[in-house]
This record gives sequence, structure tokens and C-alpha cells, in this order.
Amino acid sequence: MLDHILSVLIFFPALAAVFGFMIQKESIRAYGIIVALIEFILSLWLWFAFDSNVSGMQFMEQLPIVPSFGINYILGVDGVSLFIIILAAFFTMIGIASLTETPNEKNMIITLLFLQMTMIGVFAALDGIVFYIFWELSLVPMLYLIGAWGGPLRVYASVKFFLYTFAGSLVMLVGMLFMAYFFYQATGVWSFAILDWYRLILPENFQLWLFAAFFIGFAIKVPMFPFHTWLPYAHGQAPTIGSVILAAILLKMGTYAFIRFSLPLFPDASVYFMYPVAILAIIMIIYTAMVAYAQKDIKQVVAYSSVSHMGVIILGTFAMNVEGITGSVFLMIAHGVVSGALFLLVGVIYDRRHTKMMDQFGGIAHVMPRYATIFGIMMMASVGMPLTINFVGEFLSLLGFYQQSHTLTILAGIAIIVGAIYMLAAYKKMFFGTVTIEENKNLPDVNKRELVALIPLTIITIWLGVYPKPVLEPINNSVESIVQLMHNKATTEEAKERIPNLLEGVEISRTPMQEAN
Amino acid sequence: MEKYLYIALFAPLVSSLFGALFTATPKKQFVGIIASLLIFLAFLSSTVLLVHILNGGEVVHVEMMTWMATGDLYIPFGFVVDQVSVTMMMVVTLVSTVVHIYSIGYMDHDAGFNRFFSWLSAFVFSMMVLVMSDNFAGLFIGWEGVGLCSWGLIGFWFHKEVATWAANEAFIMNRIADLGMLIGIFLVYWNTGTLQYDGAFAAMPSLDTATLTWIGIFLFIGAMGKSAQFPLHTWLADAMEGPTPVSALIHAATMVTAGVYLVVRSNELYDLIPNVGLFIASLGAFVAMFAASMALVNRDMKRIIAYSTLSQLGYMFVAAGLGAYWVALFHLMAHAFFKALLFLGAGNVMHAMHDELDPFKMGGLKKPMKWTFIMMTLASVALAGIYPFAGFFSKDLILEVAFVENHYIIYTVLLLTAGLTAFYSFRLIALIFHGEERYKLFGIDPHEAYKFMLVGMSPLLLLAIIAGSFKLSYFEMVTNVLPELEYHIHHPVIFWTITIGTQLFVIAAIIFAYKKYANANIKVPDGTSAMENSIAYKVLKNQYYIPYAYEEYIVKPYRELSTVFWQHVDLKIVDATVDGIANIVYSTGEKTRDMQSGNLSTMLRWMVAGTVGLLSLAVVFGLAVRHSDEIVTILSGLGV
Amino acid sequence: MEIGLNHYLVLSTILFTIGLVGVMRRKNLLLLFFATEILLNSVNIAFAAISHYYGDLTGQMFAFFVIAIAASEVAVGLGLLIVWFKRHGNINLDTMSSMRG
Amino acid sequence: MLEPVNVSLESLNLMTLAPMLIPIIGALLILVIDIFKSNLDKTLYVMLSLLFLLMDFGSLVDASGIFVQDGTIMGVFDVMLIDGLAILSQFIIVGASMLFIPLALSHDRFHEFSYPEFFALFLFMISGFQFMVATDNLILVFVGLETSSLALYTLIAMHNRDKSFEAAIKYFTMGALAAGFYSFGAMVFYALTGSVEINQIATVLAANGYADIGYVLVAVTFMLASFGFKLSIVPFHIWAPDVYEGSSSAMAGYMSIVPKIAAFVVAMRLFEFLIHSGIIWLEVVLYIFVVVTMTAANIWALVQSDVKRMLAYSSISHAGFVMAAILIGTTQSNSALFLYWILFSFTNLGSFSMLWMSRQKHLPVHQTSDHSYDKFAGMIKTAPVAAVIMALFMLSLAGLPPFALFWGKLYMISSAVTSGYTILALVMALNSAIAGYYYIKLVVYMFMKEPVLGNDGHVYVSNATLALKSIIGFAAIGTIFAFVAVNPLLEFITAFVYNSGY
Repeated sequence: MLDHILSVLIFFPALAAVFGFMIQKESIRAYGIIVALIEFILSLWLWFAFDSNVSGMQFMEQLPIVPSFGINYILGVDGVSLFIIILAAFFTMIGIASLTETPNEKNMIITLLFLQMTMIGVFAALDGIVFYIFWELSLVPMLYLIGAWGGPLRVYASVKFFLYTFAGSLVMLVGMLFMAYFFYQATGVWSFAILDWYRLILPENFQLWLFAAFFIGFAIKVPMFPFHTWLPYAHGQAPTIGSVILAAILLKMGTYAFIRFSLPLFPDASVYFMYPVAILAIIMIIYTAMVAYAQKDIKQVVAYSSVSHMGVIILGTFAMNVEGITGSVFLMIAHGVVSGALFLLVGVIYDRRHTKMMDQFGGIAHVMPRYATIFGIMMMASVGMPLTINFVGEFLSLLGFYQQSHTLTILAGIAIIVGAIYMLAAYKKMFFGTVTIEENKNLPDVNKRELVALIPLTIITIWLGVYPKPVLEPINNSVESIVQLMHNKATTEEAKERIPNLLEGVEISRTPMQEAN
Repeated sequence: MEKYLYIALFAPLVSSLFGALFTATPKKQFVGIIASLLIFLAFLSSTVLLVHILNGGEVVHVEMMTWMATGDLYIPFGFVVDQVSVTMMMVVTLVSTVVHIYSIGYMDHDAGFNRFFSWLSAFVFSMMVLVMSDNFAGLFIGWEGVGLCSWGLIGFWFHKEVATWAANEAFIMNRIADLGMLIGIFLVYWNTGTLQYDGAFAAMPSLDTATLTWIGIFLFIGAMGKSAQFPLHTWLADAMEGPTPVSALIHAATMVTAGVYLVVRSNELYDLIPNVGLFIASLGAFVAMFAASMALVNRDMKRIIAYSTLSQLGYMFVAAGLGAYWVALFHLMAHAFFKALLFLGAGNVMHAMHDELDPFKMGGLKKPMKWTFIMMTLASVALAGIYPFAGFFSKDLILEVAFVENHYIIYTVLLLTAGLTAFYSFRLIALIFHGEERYKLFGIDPHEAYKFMLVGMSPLLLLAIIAGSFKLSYFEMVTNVLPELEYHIHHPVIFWTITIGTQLFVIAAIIFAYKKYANANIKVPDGTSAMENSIAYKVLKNQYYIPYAYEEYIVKPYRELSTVFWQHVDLKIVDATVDGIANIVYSTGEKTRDMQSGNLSTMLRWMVAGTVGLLSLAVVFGLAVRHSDEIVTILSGLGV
Repeated sequence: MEIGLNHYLVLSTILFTIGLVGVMRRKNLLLLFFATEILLNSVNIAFAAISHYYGDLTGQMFAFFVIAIAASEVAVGLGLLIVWFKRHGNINLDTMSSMRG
Repeated sequence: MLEPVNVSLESLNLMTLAPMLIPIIGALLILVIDIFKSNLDKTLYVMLSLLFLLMDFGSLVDASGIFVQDGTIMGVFDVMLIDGLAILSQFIIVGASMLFIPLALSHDRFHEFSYPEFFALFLFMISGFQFMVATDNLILVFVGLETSSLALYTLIAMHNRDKSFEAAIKYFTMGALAAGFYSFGAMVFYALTGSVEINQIATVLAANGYADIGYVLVAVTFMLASFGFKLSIVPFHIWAPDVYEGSSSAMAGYMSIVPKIAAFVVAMRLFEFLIHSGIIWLEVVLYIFVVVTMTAANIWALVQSDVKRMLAYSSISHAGFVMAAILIGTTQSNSALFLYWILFSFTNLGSFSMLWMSRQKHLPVHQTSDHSYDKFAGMIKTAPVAAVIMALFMLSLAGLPPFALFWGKLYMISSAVTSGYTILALVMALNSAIAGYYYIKLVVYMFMKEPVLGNDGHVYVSNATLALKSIIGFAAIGTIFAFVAVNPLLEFITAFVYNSGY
């Protein structure tokens, strides 16, 4: 079973979802929780079985799909993907567990289980096409989640989300086809296997184009400025669970893909485009933080804040040294936990008052002290308070990028200021002051069902903030191998020097690319 | 010894968590008591450590566990108790013990009693981390931690708009400085390859001056934020919205001195870059004067003390900047004692006056509040630096340093400031305790604070008086780690003239203050008197219009810009473009769909048209091929 | 003068053009059918001529097939036409535009 | 000049005619049965046709076996040409027809199916298509083309509603025009080369080095026009939407697949040698056609309010997409064409059958047209399974992995990439994105809107029978599990296409 644990992880929820159709409406929730729980335990098992000293891929599986065209069902995890997979399982679980009463719950839970399959698939896939399949499939359940359970603008939001991402990823698909074709030219066999692509050393000008093609797909997913405008709508309209999963997992697909594809495949191009990307990232950080500050809807604040944080992740990724990339991967986890928690918290208040407008609140720290406390912890985490999970990621990302550019890092560092500004302002509006509005006078504090979701998140937030080692170590090992790979593959002088050469790196066999006509 | 270190470090944490258990429940007396006991425990173990160090025991250095480790970066949770940190530990634990005990009484009637103690102990913990950490990252943890706690404590009465506003202001201003700090840390890491103090400082001499200068500057920016140096000073005065014990502990004794501690801790760095040191010193001198001037006219008891804190911090930075690190540390310690005392006294007065802060509305309180009167007076004397009180030994030493180092401008500034200090502190004393009992107008009958509060304050009183006598033993101790520089004016005549001159000057200022404010005909100012309408007064009263400027030229524009970004850029440009593309496609469809008119003739015409179009294309192409060479010649003739 | 291949081709082209014009102009379904017939038959002329020119039968064969097909087309066409006439009482093209867009 | 020719019977090798003759025999048989005993139930005819189609299929399998052994064979005075393309396309034609025929067993009685002529014509039509693809003789192509078309017009008309007559007339008239174009084009080719066999034409033209290119282009133009009509290439697509709307959904689905593959094969035979012989003009024109057809059709599909009409436009755009294969003209692209079309036939037949299943005899008041979008509003609530299946087809049409059409698109775009048509590849990709909108629109209606009042979901299955359901189920399974079939298909197709020299 352990040999096929990844397949199990991917398809168990889907299978369960199919069976779910036969389950009677009232009991679906219990079913969903159990399935998600099993899935989560499996993912934990994966973690324990995972050998954190191995830097390469583990639990590899291979199965031909279209061998004549080089498409194979290849799975595997390394430190980079492992924890996002666990996170996906975790969030699906607490998402379902903390689900409040919704119209036709059954469809929602089945959808969530399908969504889980696609999410885990994306992070476990090691074949371009398989990756693409899950990548695209993940849109459909999300489309349904937003469109069916969302707010007044839900249809617009969901369709926008779908089409925008869809368009971007189609360009990426063309890039993948080119990649496979170049591999075919170099070796005479078609292959979409990422590990095969790693062995391909492309001339720089090809790299630039391909990088651009992949970039569009990823950047829209992340979402990077200026492709970010679908996100506020999606978050604003989506139901709580939708936003939680969108922010916690789906956004990470983009940044993960950068690390999995763009950097190792096109080291030279990555270096070439480092400054533009970094500048975009900085715009994301500062600009969206300011936009967040201007919001009136608390959920929008959190939505924009996640764009801002994704900017830091991108920056860390393009630091192209171990510190930065490790930091960005860790920050993916961190941001997943924190923003997920924040969306859950917003959901809590939304369930009580059915509004997300901050001016509808004020002084609710008096009536909901526990809620205020948890929210405060999460806010401080999101602001990047040391000893919370976010700080580790942000610190490492910025630290890493500082090696590449001092000024840009200083600009990016403004994140910790502007972040504090909008978060504190929002918190002040919501919780401080005196209770003025009648409905707020006797709001019930967080109940058990909500605590089920919030307490674990709080614990993780603190625990990984104080002791990130268990997560940081595996990530570090895998990242080291990636960085080494990049260094070895780099052809231009600049890339060679920008990407550090780690003495203990994995050996890769070079297949020089003959000029493709 | 590790045992004691861990106790000193984690007792406050335990106390904080214990308090946190009861945050949501109504007041529990025992929470306060247990908290105080735990902090006292921390104080005891710090004392043990101090003794251990004093007896020449080797530095206690523990590495608890790894925090972050990736690539070449390795950051442990490491703690060190050496001569410097043990001093800070003593100060912190002592003052916080007193403040805890005091708070039991002060917060007696507050609903958030438990929460208060939780926050307060949390602060102590962060402060301990700050001073005990053996690396910059750990320092940064404490650094942010104290910021967080100060946020929570300034905004403790979160129903008050001003309080929460001040809290956010403090937090954000510190964040601005922390960015500088962070950059400094990055620089240290990428240049020395480690964040451990010993490693980093060991590697520094080999670096080029430019880098070192940058490191020094960025680290000092961090210090400026925490120690509220100009231009990041405005938050300190506003922070007085918090409960008075908080002001005593955080905004007088400990947190604000963290900046000084940082500079002292990095003495090996700043020794290599004297220019930055000079800059620090000059800024310190400026702030000392600047803050004192604002204190002159202020009519808010706590703010006055806050400004005096600011100006004392200026003194410390002068000392530190000029390389007299041990002097800075010494003044830090002494100042902690009498300033905390002053604040707690002010707290008593506030309680007595039902949170009235305007000294002009008090007067003649020395009869009802004898003990408070004595304590505050002595504290002020110490602050003013009259022999033989603590202030004399620490503050005049700084003056001497400036003199010996031949920075006469700084010296003069500091000298004047000393006068101002004496003046405004005794202005305050006079207004509060002497003269007519103006408070009667407001129908208040003040009463002395609880006994145990006064008893609790007594250690501070004692130290405020005798702290100076530790000077030598202290010097012996800290100079093991800090540069051993004797500041002594060798020429006896000059020495005595300076010392006595200063003393006389200060005393004169005190007498002047009494003359002016202790007499019977002081009225509550109504904004009519000539002085109040003078430009200088206005300027000082409005703190040189700096807060106003910040509000006008930074906060407002930021807010407006944000709205513009959202409403206009994000929605009207970025998003509109996306939708625009979609709409263009769609409307094209709407426009051209009539091509499908459904009328058969039209359809047939379309087909024929298509064919004819192709045909003409074909003809053109065919001709082009046939006459290709002619075309080429023609084109070449045209010079294409 | 002696009539050669080109004359036939020109003739057929002219007829074809006439047919095309008819197809475009006619509003009456029946006349439209005539126009299509002209189209096909113009081609027949050309085929016959060319096949004579080349001296092989393929062209004429093609012509025969075209004739046959034209015939069957007329059959189907008229059938449709009649049904339409029964239902609407006219065979005007402009009445056949219930579907559009 | 005529001297008798004597040929030996085996040199004719009449076996090549077998696949075409079987349906003809079947058709005649059905007519004969009707003569002897009329008003028999339609099920009999359905089953008979199915039977003959099966036999046809079997003969094709046999033929493919022969092809694998000894390559391309000519027959019947070298008129018949049984090569890989012929066999593959016939597989598709017959297979799709077999999927179509059971749709006649609908729940509501539509009177076209009560006529045996319907089935007879249907079979004739199939043989027509088979003749089209199984020859490179322009005469036979013409005959096959017209046979099938004439049959098709009649079939459409038999749906017996005003719209279907209108559709039939429109289709017929334009068909006649197209026929004219075809014959003219053929004539010009004949005039140029003295031959009506494509490979002859190719050789002759190559021999004289395209001396009078102008006339060649004229011929090509007319051919393009007539095949553009069949393949519904913009602007010759103009008939398609109306005809699709007018004819029954089942028939529309059928039309979107079978006639086009036949036309594609002929187009492939005719145009690719021209492109390979370096007529830039043709390349340019085709490029324009492909891009315009894809894009324009998509854009028009966006604004449709009737699902069937939307699907009509989407089929046009799919045709344009596949037309790219002929432009690219490599083995990969040609294989991609067949792969794409097989997968497309599954999905598209499926989706049209869904419409067919929801065909009502009378329109409710709130409904503007037979299959207006709002008819499907809130389908997930009233008829979840049907909604899911419909959504599945829509997503597949949108090219969402891993459903059937994705693989077709993938391979097609890849062929564009491989032969350096980067821009084309991007255009194809982005068009899929545009297309995404209108497919998703239906999904949105089905999953995210509230059902119209009084809609109990029966309407979606009003016309359902076991036959229909099984066909749809078959299509759905094919759509979902396409990825299993892709590899064998690909290998099979590539081998056939490659061995027939395309």
C-alpha cells in the first residue's frame, strides 16, 4: 500500500465522493468528515514514511497513459510538495468538520472531496500532462462551489475565476508541448515527465519564451499583479469553505509550479526575468496591501492580504538560493494555515451577522472575547510576528532575496509595515471601541464546532512558529537539490553566479540540447 | 546555573499563560498575586546569576534548541547571561516585580484585571528574551514581542478610541524601525555568515567600513524606533494612554531602553565606525534637548514624565554613541529606578484625582498624599542629578564623557538640558504637591494609595537614592565585556568647577521652578495669559507640530492613496481591462451575428462573395507569380 | 471563323456567371433552381468540349454524371418546394427566415 | 477511338466495393419489406439498419486487415482506392451511424421514424459517404457527395416541422450551389491536366511545374468553396446554424460529425499535395480560414441563446480547429485529425443526444426556443444525473482534461507546435479559452440557477428510452475514459495514416 500511497491519497476521496452520491442527505456530513479524516491520517502516514534525508522524489509511481506520446502517470513527492499535500488533506477535513448548515450540503461535500482529489493530484504529479489534468480539473469543483453557494455576484465571480485561469493555463499547455517537443528533438522520444525535462538544457532564447508561456499560466493562478483581479471577486463571493480552500491550497499551486517547473527548467530565464518578477512581486506586496487598507469588507481585506503575502512568496522563490526558496515554500504552508484560519474566522462572524462590512461591527471584543483572542493571534501571525508560523517564511524569503538585491528587498520589506497597517486598522474597526449596533450586543462567542477548526490551526500557527524544524528540514533538503540542479544547468555567466553552487548537490546527467530549428 | 537561567526566562512566560487562562473570566485576585510571585522568582534567579557573575563566574551560555536552519543559515534558541545581559535582567525583573505588585492595587477595580497581568508578564518574558538572546534573530523575537505587548497594553482599555489609536501608532512606528533592524540583520548574515553575536562581531573587523557603516545605521534605525528617538518619537507620548504601571514598566524603565541595549550590545561594531557613533551621540543630544523643551509647557502629568524619559534616553545614546557603553548602561539602570518610581507615584496621584492628569488642577496634595509626595520628590531629585542621588553619578558622568571626548557642543546641550530637566520635574512637583489645593474646585477628595503599593514602591525609592554607590563594583563587572574606559577629568580644578557648576545650575533651576509654580496664586490656565499666546509656547505645546505634520502629510495621503488605488486603479483600470477584453469579444459577436440574417438570398450571396473573394486573391497571386520579376524590378525602382 | 476550345470555355464561364448572378438575384425558389441548373449545365458544356479536345471520355462521363445528379437534385428540390408551397402558399425566399442570428 | 477493353474479374477486385454495397443492399431490403408489408414498427427498421451497419463495420475490419497486409489497394478500374484514410474515415462514418440509429427509438413518436424510407435513405447516405472517402476520382467523389447530400436534405425535411423544411431548403439550395462550384473546379482541373484522378492531377501538375498556376488556383478556389461549404468553413458556414436548428437534435449531432469527416478526407487528398508542392497562396488562405473559422464561430457561439444553435456554432469552430490539420499536413496532424474526430464524435453525439432526450413535442410558454438556456436552469436540482452528464459533455467540448476532446486538442496543438506553427498553436489554445465561456454558460445555468417554476425535471428526460439512455451512457463513458483509449487509437491511426503516405 505504501508503494501506491500517493495514488491512494489522490483517488480515495474521489472514490468516496462517487459513493457519496448514494448516501442519504442527512448523513452525508458524517460521511464526509470520516472520509476526510481517513485521508488526513493517510497523509500523516505519508509524512512519517517520508525519509526527510532523501532530497529526491519519493513514493514514485509510474503507469503509462499514452506511451507513444510520452504521457505517463507519474507521481512522487519531495519535501516541497509533501507538506502542501498534508495541508490540503488537513484543510479539507477541518473545512468539512466546521461546515455550517448549508443548502444541499450533499453536493457541497461531494464537490469538496473531488476538489481534494484534484488538489493532491496537482502536488503529487510528476508528469506535465498529469499535472495539467489535475490543475485544470481543480477549476471545476471550485467553479461550482463559488457559483452555487456564493454571494449575489457569484456567477460572475465563478465564471471569471474559471475563464481567467483556464485561459492562462492553456498558454502554459502550449509551453509544455514545446517542452516535450524539444525533449523529443534532443533525445528522439516524446516525454512529458518533469524529471526527464530536468535533464534538458535549453539555449537561453528558448528558455525565455517558454518561461513566459509558463509564467502566464502560473501568474494568473498565484495571482500576481496585474492578473489578480479575479481573486477579490472569487473570495468576496465564495462561501467560507470555498475561500478557505482557495486561499490555503489553490493559490499555492501557482507558486509551487514556479518552483517545480520554471526554476529548474529555465534557470537562465529565471535569472533573466528575476528583476521584472521581483518588481511585480513588490507591487503586489505594497499596492495590494494599500488596497486592502482601503477595503470596507473584512473578507476583502483578507483576500487582498493574501495577494500581498503571495508577493513575498514569489520574491522568496526568485531569490534562487536555498534560504529564499525554502522560506517561500514554508511561507506557502504558513500562509495556507493563517489565511485559511482568517477566512474561517470571517466566516464565523458572517454566520452570526450575515454581513462582512466592518462598519457593522466595532467593540465585539467585549462580547466575543475568545473570538477576539483567536482572531488577534491569527492577525499577528499574518502580520508576521516572530514565533508565529508566518514569520519564519517571510524572514527566510526576504533574507534569501536580500542576497540578490538590497534595494528591492528593502522595498519588499515594507510588507511588514503596510501589512501591520491594514491588519491593525481592520482589527481596530472590528473589535475595539464600544458596541454601538444593537445586534452585536449579544452575539454568541465561538462555539465548539468552530473551535474544532480554529484550535488546531492556532496550535499549528504557534508550534511551527516556535519549532519549524520538522517541516523546514525536509523542505531544505529538497530545495538544496533543486538549487544545485539549477546551478548545474545554468548556462549564462550571470545565472552561474547568481545561483549558488552547493558543494553537496545531486549529480545530474547533462543532455546538451542541439539547436532546434 | 542553567537552571536559574531557565527559571528567570520562563517564570514570566508561565505567569503569562496562567493569566491567559482567566482572560475571559471576571477578576481573580490570585492571578495578580501568583503573577507577582512568579516574576519575583525570576528576579531571585536573576540575582543568583548576578552574584554568580559578580564572583567572576564564567558566562552562562545555553543553546536550548534549533529554531531555523536552512542552507547556511543556522539560528538556535540560544541564551547568554553575561555582565551586560545580567544587568538588564536585574533591571527588568526588579522593576517588573515592583510594577506587578503595584498593579494588584492599581488595577484593583478593573474588569480586565486578569488580562492585564497576562499581558504584563508576557511583556516581561519578551523583554527577557530580548536581553538574554545570544543572537540577533533571538533579539528580534524579543524586539517584536515587546512591541506586541506594548500594543496590547497601550490599547488595554480598548473601548477608548485614543488608546487603541495610540496602540496602533506605537506598533506601526516600531514596525517602520523594525524594517531597518531586519535589513541590518540581513546585512550581518550575508556578510558574516552568522547571526550569533560572538561569531558576527568576531567577523566584523575584517569587513570594509562601508558595509559596517550600513550595518550600524540599519541596526540603529531599529534602536531609534524602540527608544523613540527623533523622528520616530511621537508614539511614546501617545503611549501614555495605557495604564500607568505599563508606562512605568514599558515606556520608562525597560522597553524604551532596548535601543540603548542594542547599541551597547553591538559595541564591538560601533567601535569600528566612530562616525556613526558620533551621529548617534549628536542625535541623542538633540533629542535630550528637544524632548525636555516639550516637557516644559506640557499640562499632562504623564506626558511630562514621558518627555523626560525621552530626553534621558537621549543622554544614554550620547554616552553609547561616544563609546562610553558602560556609562550608558549605568544611566539606563539608574534611570529605570527613579523614572519607574516617578511614574508609579504619578499613578497614585491619578488614582487620587480620579484620573485627572492636568497638574494645574491639583496643587497642595502633599498633605493628603505624604508618602507619594516624598517618593516623587526624591525621584525628581534623582532625575535632576543632585548629589548623592543616583542621577548624579550616572548623568553627570555622561556630561563628563562628553567633556573628556572634547565634544563641547554636545556637552553644552546636555548641560542646558540638565537645567531644563530640573526645571520641568520640579514644576511638576510644585504644581502637584505645593501651592493651593486647586483640586477642591473640582470637588475631589484625594486619598493615599494602598499601603502595600507604597511598600512595593519602596525598593525603587531605595535604589533611586543609593544606586550611585554601586558605580565602582558595577564598573568592575561590566568592563569585562564592554570597553574599559575611565572617564576622569584629570585636572582637578576643571573637574570641581564643572561638577559644582553643574550642581549649582541645576539647583538654581529647581529653585526657579519652585518660585514660579509653588506659590499660591497659580490659577488653572484658561488660554488667555500672554505666555500661552506666545509663539514659542504654542510650538512647544503642539510638540513642534510634528504629530500634526505626520497626520497631514503621511497618514492622510496614505489613506487617500489607498482609496485611489482601490477605487480607480484596481477596479477602474486593472480589472476594467480584463472585463473590457471579454466585453469586446462578446460585443463583436453581438454586432456581427446579423451576418446570419437567415435570409436565403443573403446566405447565397455570402457564399458567392466568399468564392469571388478567393478568386480575386487567386488572380492577384497568379499575376504576381507570373510577373514576379517585373514586380521585383518595380519595387526596387521604388527603392523598397 | 473556326470555333475552338476556348470559345466553349468562355461560353461556359459566361453561363456559369449568369447562373451565379441568378442564384444571387432570384427571390423565387423555382427560378433559383433554374439558376443552379444553369450552373451545372454550363460546366457540362465545358466538360464535353474539353473531353473532345483531349480525346478521352472521362469528361463526357463526368458530364453524364452531372446531368444525372442535376436531375435528381431537381427531384428533391421540387419535392421540398411543393411542401413549402403547401404550407405557406408561396415560394418566396424572403419568407424563409424564421431562423437567424 | 473507342476500342473494347477486356479486363479480368479479379483485377477488378470487387471486394473493395463490399463496404459500400452492404448498406445499399440493406436500404433496398428495407424498401422491399415495406412494399410487401407496410406500417411495420420502426424498431424493426432500426434493428435492420443496425444489423447492416454492423456487417459494414465487419467488412471494414476485414478491409483494414487486408490493408495492414498489403497496403493500399485500387479496384474497379482503379476507381476505388482503399487506403488508410479511407478505412479510418469509414470506421468513423459507420461507427457514428451505429451510435446514431438507436436515437430513432425515442419515447415520443416523431413521424419521420415511422417511415421506412427514412432508414433506407439513411443507409444510402452512408454508402454515399463511403464512396466519397474511398476514391480519389473526382467523379466518384461527386457522386458520393451528392448521393449523401440529397439523402441528407430529405432526412432533414422529414422531421416535418416548418423549421426543418426551411432548413432543408436552405441546405439544399446552397448544396446545389456548392455542387456547381465543385463541378466547375473539377472541370478546371480536368482542363488543366486532362484527368479527374487526384494522384494523376498531382503528377501532371508536378510534371509541368505548375506552369499556369493562375488556373490551378482558380480550380482550388472552387474546390475550397465547395468543401468549405461541406466543412462549414467561414464564410461558407452560413447554412450550418439554421440547418442544425431546423433539423432534429439527433440529426444535427450526426451532421456535425459524419459528413464533415468524409469531406475532410477528400480535402486532405486534394489539398495536401498542393500545399506540399509549395503553393503559398493555399497555405495562406487555409491559415486565414482556420483562424477565422475558429474565432468567428466561437464569438458567434458566445451570443447564442439557444443551446442547439450554440452547439451548431461550436461544431463549426471545432471544424475550423481540425482544418488546421490539413494546413499543417504532417503525419502527426493528419493522425490528430482522425483522433480528434473520433473523440469529438463521442462527445458531440452525446451532447446532441442529451438535447434530443429533452426534446418536447410542444413548447412551454416561458420557453423561447426548443433548447433555450433557461430551459436547463437548475437542472442539477431536478435531474442531477442528467445535469452531471451534460456538464461532462460540455467540459469535454471545452477541452478540459482528462475528458475526450482534451486529448484531441492536445495532439492537434502539439502537431502545430512540432511543425513550427507557434502562433497558430497559441490561437488554437486561446480559442479553446473563449469557447470555455459558452460551454460553461450552460453549466452555470444547470448548476447555479434556480429551476423555472413548475419544472419537475421530467422535461429533461421527456423523450428518454432505454436506447437513448444507453447511447448517452456509452458516449459518457467514452468521454470520461478516453485516456485509456487514446494510446491504442493513436498507434492504430498513425500506422494507417503513415502507411497511406499522408
